[in-house]
Amino acid sequence: MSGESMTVRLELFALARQRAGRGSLEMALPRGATVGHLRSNLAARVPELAGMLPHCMFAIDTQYAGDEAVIPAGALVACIPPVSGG
Amino acid sequence: MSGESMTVRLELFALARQRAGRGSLEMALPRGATVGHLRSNLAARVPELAGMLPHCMFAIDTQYAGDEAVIPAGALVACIPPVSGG
Amino acid sequence: MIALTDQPIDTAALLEQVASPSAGAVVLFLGTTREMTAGRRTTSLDYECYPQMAEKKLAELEAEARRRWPLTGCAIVHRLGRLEIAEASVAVAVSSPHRQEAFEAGKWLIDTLKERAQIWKKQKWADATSQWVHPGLDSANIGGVVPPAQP
Amino acid sequence: MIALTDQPIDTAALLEQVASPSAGAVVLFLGTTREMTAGRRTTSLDYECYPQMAEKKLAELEAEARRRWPLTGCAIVHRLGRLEIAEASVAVAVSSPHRQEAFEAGKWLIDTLKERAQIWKKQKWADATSQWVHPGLDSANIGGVVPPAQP
Repeated sequence: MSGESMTVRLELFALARQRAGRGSLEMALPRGATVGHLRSNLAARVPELAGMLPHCMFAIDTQYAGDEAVIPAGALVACIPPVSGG
Repeated sequence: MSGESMTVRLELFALARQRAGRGSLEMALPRGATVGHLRSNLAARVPELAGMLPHCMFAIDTQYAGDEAVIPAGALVACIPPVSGG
Repeated sequence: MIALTDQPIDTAALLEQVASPSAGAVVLFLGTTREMTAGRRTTSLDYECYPQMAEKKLAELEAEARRRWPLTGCAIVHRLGRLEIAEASVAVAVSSPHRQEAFEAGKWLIDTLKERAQIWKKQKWADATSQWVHPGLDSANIGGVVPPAQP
Repeated sequence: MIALTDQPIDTAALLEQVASPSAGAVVLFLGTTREMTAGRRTTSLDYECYPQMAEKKLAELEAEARRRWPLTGCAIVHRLGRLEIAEASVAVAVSSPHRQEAFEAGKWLIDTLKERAQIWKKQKWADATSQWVHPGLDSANIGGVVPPAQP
């Protein structure tokens, strides 16, 4: 991973949005960062989310992505808590 | 069974009504006659019904009744072909 | 609620009828007049019933469904007389706290109604023949095919 | 047809949408806002979604249902925003030549929508607390109970 950084926009929903007090965050991550990196950074930056993040999925540009997925620069990432529609 | 007779009104539906050319018949039956007697008399009186009667059920005063059931005087009997509602 | 009617079935009224603050699920089933049956075109259907027995049977079905499932609403309506293609001949609406019961009850009601209700349909085909439908009684000899009326 | 809407769901329009001369059966499922949940009174619900993913997911569900069953019509609508008791939050309407497929497809669609669509509800209780519903995430520590606002 190079020393350069990138900015990633993160969307938050439902309880995550409520806990964070906002619907989206800009996150500065090293280039080549993965969803796993974002997950750890987010828990550190917004401690109110730490308890629920292990239960959440993440999506990159509207596709679900595992912790090992590399986040492209400029990507839109979303945190998807367990769903309850219907 | 005594020699006295009684009159029974028989209701016909669907193909049975069409075959008989009418929606009801008055049938003179011996007192004590059963549904089985009525079934035979009907097949003889309206031969167009003979083929379908083995597939029909009968009801006395809106209750299904087997061939052994005795028909009370003044009863309303109905011939119920296989149903096709819905 | 049960009804036999010669008017078009009012589905909005049925949904209203089964609505309840205790309901989490509503299932509405409509049986509709299908144009093609085994490759033949139907132009209309005529339904008739034995009113006294059919009404009693529909009421029994409602009572039995309410015994078997914790329903918060149940309505069964069957239409009679002439129906054009795509019209609803029968409607079953049920509501319940959870959806599993509503699906089960709705399915059981229409399955059982079709087996037991004293109602019959006559199919009018595009070739101008018509035929009473009597399951198990469809052989040429005893079946109900009626040739078109001679001019 | 799929839709996410903040307007009341128009069930008559949905039934119209799935009607077809090839259909013999229509099944409409409505999920409605239930007043009592495990003995507690709900006063209203708020739904939100991730629009881009939820729309894509509903479209996938429709496509998958049409692959699995010979449907003549399929419509899925989910409501968003504030709902009062007994209002419909979701509607699934399907039609098919025969009823078995319509029941199966309707059941599968609502079951799968509830598991997969990126939609969330917040329950507002009669004691003025409210709570986002996140299955598997309901312990006191990480759950979403929000105390009533202080006057």
